[in-house]
Amino acid sequence: MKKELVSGLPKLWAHHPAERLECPGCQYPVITRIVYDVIDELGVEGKTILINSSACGYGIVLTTSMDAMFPNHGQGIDVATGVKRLLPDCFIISFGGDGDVAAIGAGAFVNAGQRAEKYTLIMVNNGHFAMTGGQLAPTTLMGQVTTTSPEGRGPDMGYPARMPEMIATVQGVAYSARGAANTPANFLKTKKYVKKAFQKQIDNVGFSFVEFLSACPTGWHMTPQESIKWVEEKMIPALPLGEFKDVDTLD
Amino acid sequence: MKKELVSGLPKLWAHHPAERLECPGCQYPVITRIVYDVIDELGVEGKTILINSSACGYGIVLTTSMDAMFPNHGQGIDVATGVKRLLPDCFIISFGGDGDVAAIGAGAFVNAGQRAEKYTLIMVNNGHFAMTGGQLAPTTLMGQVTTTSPEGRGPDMGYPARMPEMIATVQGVAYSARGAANTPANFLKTKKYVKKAFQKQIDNVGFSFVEFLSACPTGWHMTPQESIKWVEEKMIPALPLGEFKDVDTLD
Amino acid sequence: MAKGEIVIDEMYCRGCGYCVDFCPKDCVAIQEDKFTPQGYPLSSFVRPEDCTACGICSFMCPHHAIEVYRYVEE
Amino acid sequence: MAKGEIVIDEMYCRGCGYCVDFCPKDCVAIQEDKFTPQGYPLSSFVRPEDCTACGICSFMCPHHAIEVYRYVEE
Amino acid sequence: MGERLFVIGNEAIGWGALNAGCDAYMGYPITPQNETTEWFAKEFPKRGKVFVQSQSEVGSINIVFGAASTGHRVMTSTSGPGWGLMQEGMSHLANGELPCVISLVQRGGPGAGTTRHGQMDYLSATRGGGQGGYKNIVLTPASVQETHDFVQLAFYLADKYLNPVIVMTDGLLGQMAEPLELRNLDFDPLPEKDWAVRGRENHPDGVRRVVTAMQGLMPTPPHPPYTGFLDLLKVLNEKYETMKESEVRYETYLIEDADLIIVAYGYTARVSKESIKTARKEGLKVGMIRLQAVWPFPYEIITEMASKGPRFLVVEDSLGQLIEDVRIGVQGKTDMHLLGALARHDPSDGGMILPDSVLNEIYRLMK
Amino acid sequence: MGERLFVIGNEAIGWGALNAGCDAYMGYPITPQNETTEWFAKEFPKRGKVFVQSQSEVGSINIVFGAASTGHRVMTSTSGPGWGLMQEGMSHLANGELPCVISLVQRGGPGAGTTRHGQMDYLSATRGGGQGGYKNIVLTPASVQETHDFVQLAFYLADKYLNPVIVMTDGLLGQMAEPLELRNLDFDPLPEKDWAVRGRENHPDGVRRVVTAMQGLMPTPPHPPYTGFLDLLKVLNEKYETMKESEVRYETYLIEDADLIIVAYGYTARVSKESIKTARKEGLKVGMIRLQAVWPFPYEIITEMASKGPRFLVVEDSLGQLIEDVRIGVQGKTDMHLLGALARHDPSDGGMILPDSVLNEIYRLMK
Amino acid sequence: MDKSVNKRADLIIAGLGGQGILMGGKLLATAAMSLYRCSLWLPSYASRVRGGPSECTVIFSDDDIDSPILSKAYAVILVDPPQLKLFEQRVRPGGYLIVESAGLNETIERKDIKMLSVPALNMAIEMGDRRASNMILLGVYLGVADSIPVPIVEEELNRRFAKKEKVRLLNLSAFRKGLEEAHKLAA
Amino acid sequence: MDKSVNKRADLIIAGLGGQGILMGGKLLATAAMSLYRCSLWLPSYASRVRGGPSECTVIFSDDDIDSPILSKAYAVILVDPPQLKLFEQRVRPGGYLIVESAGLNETIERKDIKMLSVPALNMAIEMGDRRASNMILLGVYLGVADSIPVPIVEEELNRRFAKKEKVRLLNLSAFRKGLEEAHKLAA
Ligand SMILES: Cc1ncc(C[n+]2csc(CCOP(=O)(O)OP(=O)(O)O)c2C)c(N)n1
Ligand SMILES: Cc1ncc(C[n+]2csc(CCOP(=O)(O)OP(=O)(O)O)c2C)c(N)n1
Ligand code: SF4
Ligand code: SF4
Ligand code: SF4
Ligand code: SF4
Ligand code: SF4
Ligand code: SF4
Ligand SMILES: [Mg+2]
Ligand SMILES: [Mg+2]
Repeated sequence: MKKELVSGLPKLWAHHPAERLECPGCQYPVITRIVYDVIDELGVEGKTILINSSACGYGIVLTTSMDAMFPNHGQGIDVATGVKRLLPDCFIISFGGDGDVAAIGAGAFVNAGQRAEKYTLIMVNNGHFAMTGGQLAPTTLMGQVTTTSPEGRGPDMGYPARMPEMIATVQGVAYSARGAANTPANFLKTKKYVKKAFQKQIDNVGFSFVEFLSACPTGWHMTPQESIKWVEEKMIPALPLGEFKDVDTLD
Repeated sequence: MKKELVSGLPKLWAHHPAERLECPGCQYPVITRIVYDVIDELGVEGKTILINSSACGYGIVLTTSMDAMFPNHGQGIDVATGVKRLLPDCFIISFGGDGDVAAIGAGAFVNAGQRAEKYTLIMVNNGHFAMTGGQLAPTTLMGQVTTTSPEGRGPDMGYPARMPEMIATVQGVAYSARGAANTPANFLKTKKYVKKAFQKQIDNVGFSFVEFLSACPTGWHMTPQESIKWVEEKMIPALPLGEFKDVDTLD
Repeated sequence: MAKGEIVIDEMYCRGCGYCVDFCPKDCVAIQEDKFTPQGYPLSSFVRPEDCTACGICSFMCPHHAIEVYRYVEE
Repeated sequence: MAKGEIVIDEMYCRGCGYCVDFCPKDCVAIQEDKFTPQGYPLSSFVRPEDCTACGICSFMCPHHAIEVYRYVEE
Repeated sequence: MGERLFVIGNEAIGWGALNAGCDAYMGYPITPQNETTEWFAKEFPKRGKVFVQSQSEVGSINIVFGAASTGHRVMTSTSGPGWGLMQEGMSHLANGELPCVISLVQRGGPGAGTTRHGQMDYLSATRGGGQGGYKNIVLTPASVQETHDFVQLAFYLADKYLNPVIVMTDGLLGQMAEPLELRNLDFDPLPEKDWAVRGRENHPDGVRRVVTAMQGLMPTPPHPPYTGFLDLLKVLNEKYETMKESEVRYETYLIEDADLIIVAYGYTARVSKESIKTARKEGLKVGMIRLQAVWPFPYEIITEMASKGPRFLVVEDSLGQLIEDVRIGVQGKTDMHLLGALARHDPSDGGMILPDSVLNEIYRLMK
Repeated sequence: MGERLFVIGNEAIGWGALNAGCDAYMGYPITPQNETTEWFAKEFPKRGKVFVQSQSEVGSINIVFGAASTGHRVMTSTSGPGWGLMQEGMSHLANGELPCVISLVQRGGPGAGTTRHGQMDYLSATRGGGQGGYKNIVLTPASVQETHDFVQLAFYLADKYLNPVIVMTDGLLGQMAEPLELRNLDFDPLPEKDWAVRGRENHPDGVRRVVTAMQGLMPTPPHPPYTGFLDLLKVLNEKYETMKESEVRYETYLIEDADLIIVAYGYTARVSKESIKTARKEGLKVGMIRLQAVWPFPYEIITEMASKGPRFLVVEDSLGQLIEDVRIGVQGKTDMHLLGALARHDPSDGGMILPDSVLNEIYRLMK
Repeated sequence: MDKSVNKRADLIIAGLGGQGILMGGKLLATAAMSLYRCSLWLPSYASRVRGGPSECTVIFSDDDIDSPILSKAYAVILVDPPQLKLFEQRVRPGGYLIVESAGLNETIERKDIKMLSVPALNMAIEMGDRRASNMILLGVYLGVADSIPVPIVEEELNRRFAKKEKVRLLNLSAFRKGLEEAHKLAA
Repeated sequence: MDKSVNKRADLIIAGLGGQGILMGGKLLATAAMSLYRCSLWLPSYASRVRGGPSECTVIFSDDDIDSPILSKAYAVILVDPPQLKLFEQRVRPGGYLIVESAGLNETIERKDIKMLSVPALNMAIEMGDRRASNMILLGVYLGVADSIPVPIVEEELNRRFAKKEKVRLLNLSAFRKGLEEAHKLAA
């Protein structure tokens, strides 16, 4: 009997096992897989530039064989603007953490949307600042304990940011969605979102944005199983999955 | 016959004619009148601190007899957060220009909303950066000529920012509206919006926000009459007046 | 009959003409030959008889140059 | 009957157990006594007979440790 | 004697602030100072004090601007890139003459550099990294206790001069634990903060207060009613000159008979001291000037010692920043040498300047 | 001879950039440099070049980071508070070794200060105002023509050293009009920008490129495959040392026989020259070292002249910044004096250092 | 100030924002470009006050122009008479202070300079547009200073207003009125 | 290293992140506070690598502690044997290198230091929790160095784990096992 490969290492993944640093059960590499696979399916690998300013996502820079950039925290959005404006024929994906996009990068985020910048931003939402030790992020859920909300997030610290809903109100935005990979079905749906977002860039419509709810077992002090459950039972109810904007023209 | 004063100089206005610098027909002092009158009606003058980081609105600092601050462009939102957090019993109004709030201050704006900061922000939208000579702002209308969009704003420069609509999606926001004073009726409606916004602060509900469409004859190179017409015929259709959020509790 | 009257402060008026535009009774006008000390055209209360003391000219005046008084029976 | 098979790379596996959780056919398990060279628990393909080669274990694996092969008639 | 704790430097910042009567902290996480932010998040709310996690360091410093305007004692802390982002706001604080404390836990740079220690923000901190030529006192503790004490001193100096004060440590001092005696230091009494905004009804004189980031619009004491920009410059200049005269802080160690004087601050000063002790045992006459404040800088003692002949060795974990000030002091009167970051013992960002390296440099120069 | 225009300094920046083959400008309005931003908005799009009005100066500098990474020639411009906001990004550009040009039109500070001229960003620009101790060349033209020419030079030097280069003028030079001859300057050939990101299919070797703000992850020429942070420091240090040796730029004027040497740059150098001419007519031996670059700084000529005995007078429109460098050069060998911002002729922000003031100071020192 | 003798001319135009001061100066400086090796125009205005004090400096010279700022100039055109005392001090001995006469109710004390009081505003209003008064004053200046040949200034004036024929004609005749006025005053 | 003689003790604990290295060192340093005038704990870990090299320095002394960094220490506890060669260099003459034996397949070359190879991992697994191995090694160190009286360390250990009784008991007995082991090795 012949064997045919159904799924394995993403094609665009460069082998650096020594440098694959994500914690066991971390879903960062899951969204990376989705992105790499869609890039592959769209055949744009050769003209892709990946930009990552999400902290725990720096593995992306290490594991891709595509052109890549690793600017500082909070700068991946503006940096992507600079790259895309100079290389309009290139395919630009910028990864940000939730702290990255919803906190320090929020001004860049809103204005990239307002200027209708023609690239795709992926926000990996693990509900806190993982890299720096698990502090509150704007996305942190009510009641969630972090190192800067030791008693849990209360209303005095505000409410969880809903970035796709917010940016969907901005005219320059062509696509906005929230996905997760808590189930295989949601994995596949998220992949569809990512593909649509990329297509908006290829069609030069406007800014495209996908938020990804990402389990962070280490930062949450949970087993991987508990972390997936948390995504399902806590995050998704507060931050519902789905598409919030999908237009083919901005006028 | 006795005479009774119906309307005149706003009560809280300090007399500094030499320093009243707004151009003839500028509507900055109109929103100031509204704010001063509402503060007066609410009887909170003595505990009010006015913060102004809108450029052409620095007159506010000069003409008020209340405590006041004039931080740099883009900082009136964060500065208001600092003041209100330390003086929760004071009544804090922060004025920003459209450049101020929608461009440089957009990150502060979104995050003040996300943190449900308990003060009121008034954005004076004159459609461009008036003080620095009339450059494009995120709010500039399509086709509008500014010194940095000499051929008129085209889609390559994005689309007009709709701040009240956007911030209304943020959970920490209690109130969001857009007013104008192109007619006496709209003047009165805007005053109602401002009063509601202030009430949210007094009731400690959450962040409150009012955008004011403000004629800028000088910056627009128009007569005052033409500028009011522009507000009516160009701005309001693109940036409709009304309330976008009004809640009494954030949960 | 006039229900009230207005007083225009020539120190403040900057001649924008909003009072003229918005007075529902056409009581105010800019007169070509009147100027404020600062050289701006000065608006004038030209048809006092129709004034309803509605206050519009005052609150629409950006430069706070108008006081509106209502006549009240004693 | 098995429609395919999977290969777990012990260099990559970090023992998170997602493959176990998500395999619809319960073909994968973490065996208490097996460890990767880096000391993580290692998952194993324990019930090959039911594998449908659906690929789920592979794409849900964060560490890209699983290759899924489908048998094709020659 | 106060309570004795065993805490890391980043936590000592918090304890120092608490003992200084600090009312509010606003900050944004960044390694290697996260324990400071976390300390305040844990300890301040439960004491009814204000903790705000800002959305960025631009946010932090502007929220500090607002908070300091109310006359309360407020502080923030940061490192590397966050420090870079605060530069505009630092200048506004100086313009508005607003007292506040910034703790700067240095890491390696430039750019995002490393999340570990470094002494690479010296020039930025002492030269007014932001626009427009302001000045701020920069205190440089070298132990956990001194960190705690200097934070208290910083609050006092900030209020005294109506100026931001920086407490500058580094990732190593921040992560290091030592015993800490909680104690309240005594300082001279300070005047009322009559200039602060509080709402007009809260001012005894019923006159409004105004705070700006532009120039002296503040007709309230102690701010003079400036008639123009030049007045502001004069006031600031005078203040800066007073600070230069009054706030020089350093410690000398065996410099009287020294043939070689080391100049250092923070962790490298401690490392150097150990090497000096070893060298002294071998009869090598080495001494040290340890800087407890790097602005204002003790040019005088440097010049005085330099004219007596001993050579100078600057030990700092950078490519050469402090050495610029030493150069100004030395005035070409004697030899000057740098043992800098290139002398780190390890190519990774864990590399440090070790006592052995300093000792070898002493040997090289003296034997 | 190229076309001759009568333009202001802020426009000359644009013309210089155009003649340097600049591909993109990104910036945010701020007085007194708005004409630069507006020039690019008007002239670049119609030539198919990129103009982006950013949302803030943090935005500008990060968009520059992205744009520069593609190997194109890019620039931004700013003043005062905007410069403060760019400090973090400046450091990242230095870390990533990304060539670009920043035009800094100085205004009065600190804080928002004034929207008029000033020379108050000297230390911030020359000392790496942001985090982590980077260096950048700072060119200081003194005329409209020189502004145009130095912008071209700046692009060349940026590409040569893979480093940001600052062209620093001030509100006065920026607003002033003079004839400008549009000309293309000749520079040595530069290597291909093989390190730039362009998409892998666009690299002849088929190998990816990586640009970071953290440290040398870039295994692409000319970036060495750093094995650790120390390697990055070594590479940067070597580059900075090369710049220090090779890029010193100044002009001397009648210093050979001088009893008093003025040191100045930009507008105050021009003012001083006029005073020197007047003084010379009266037989007073005054000369000048006019700085065309303030980093690297020509310490050597200062030291050399100082040892010959003439006194030094620094004329700068600040509270004393350039004087720090002169002090390093002078090494206490001779007298040094400052004619600074406090000597402005007018208390408003329109105050300037006038030729008469310089002349009077010359008299005071020499008569 | 004849070019062939001095090779340098300088003047200050001062008044309030909106009085056409900056434009007038720039016109002269641009015209001077074809004649002098160097030419310089430096505006200065109070940034935070609309309609506040505004001035510009114009220098043309065959030698290098060093200081872009003048402590004193050969000629000062003052469009805002209340500032008379201030600008009296800014004229070099032997030079001219050309003042708008409308609103002028003082006179100068210095004997070493000449003051020319010009009813430019009235003349302009007579010509139909008060905004032309700056051109009249410019004409007066050129009439007495002779620093640039009239045709060259007129050429620049025509160039600058090439697209606005009415404005061009107005300004041209205002400028010529100023020249005439200068000759009257000089006489 | 008897306190009464030297008045100073120092050690380095080295291994990989997650091996309890930092905690072990901090426990000792805290315990030392009541006995020595000065006590210092300095962690060091590769920030960008989870589970990467990690070490901490512990110093206690009645004199001032100057350098917080040690080029060499009296004792090194090495939990990660592959780093043996590196840490062989970090022991001062006459000092101890205490190494985990599981995975150790080299030996040291220096004659002037003593290497103690301890099967701490195996011992800990036998005790029911591999995570206790660091306490065993700590016990070995104290057994040979005698820098802090055992009761003081145990008191601190009890204090630290006061809220987790099971962990406390585990660590306490591991620590005692280490002490025993030290005496065996010393014998
Ligand atoms: C200007 C600046 N501020 C702070 C930091 C420190 N920092 C690095 S990553 C990070 C937050 C990371 O959170 P997030 O973006 O959610 O990414 P995650 O680590 O959760 O993937 C912070 C605050 C920095 N590098 N630069
Ligand atoms: C950091 C910084 N960048 C830029 C400026 C310059 N600046 C002052 S006001 C302003 C824009 C004003 O626009 P807006 O906020 O719309 O207020 P308006 O003048 O229209 O009332 C700008 C860009 C500044 N002061 N600080
Ligand atoms: S800390 Fe969380 S987000 Fe970061 S690598 Fe570990 S699991 Fe992933
Ligand atoms: S420029 Fe516009 S906004 Fe500014 S004062 Fe004048 S009219 Fe008002
Ligand atoms: S609205 Fe006011 S300023 Fe305008 S013309 Fe009437 S009175 Fe004068
Ligand atoms: S009060 Fe009303 S009616 Fe009277 S003048 Fe004013 S607008 Fe007209
Ligand atoms: S999902 Fe991957 S890493 Fe996790 S246990 Fe299975 S094979 Fe191992
Ligand atoms: S391919 Fe599908 S059935 Fe086979 S092991 Fe993987 S998840 Fe189970
Ligand atoms: Mg996160
Ligand atoms: Mg505006």
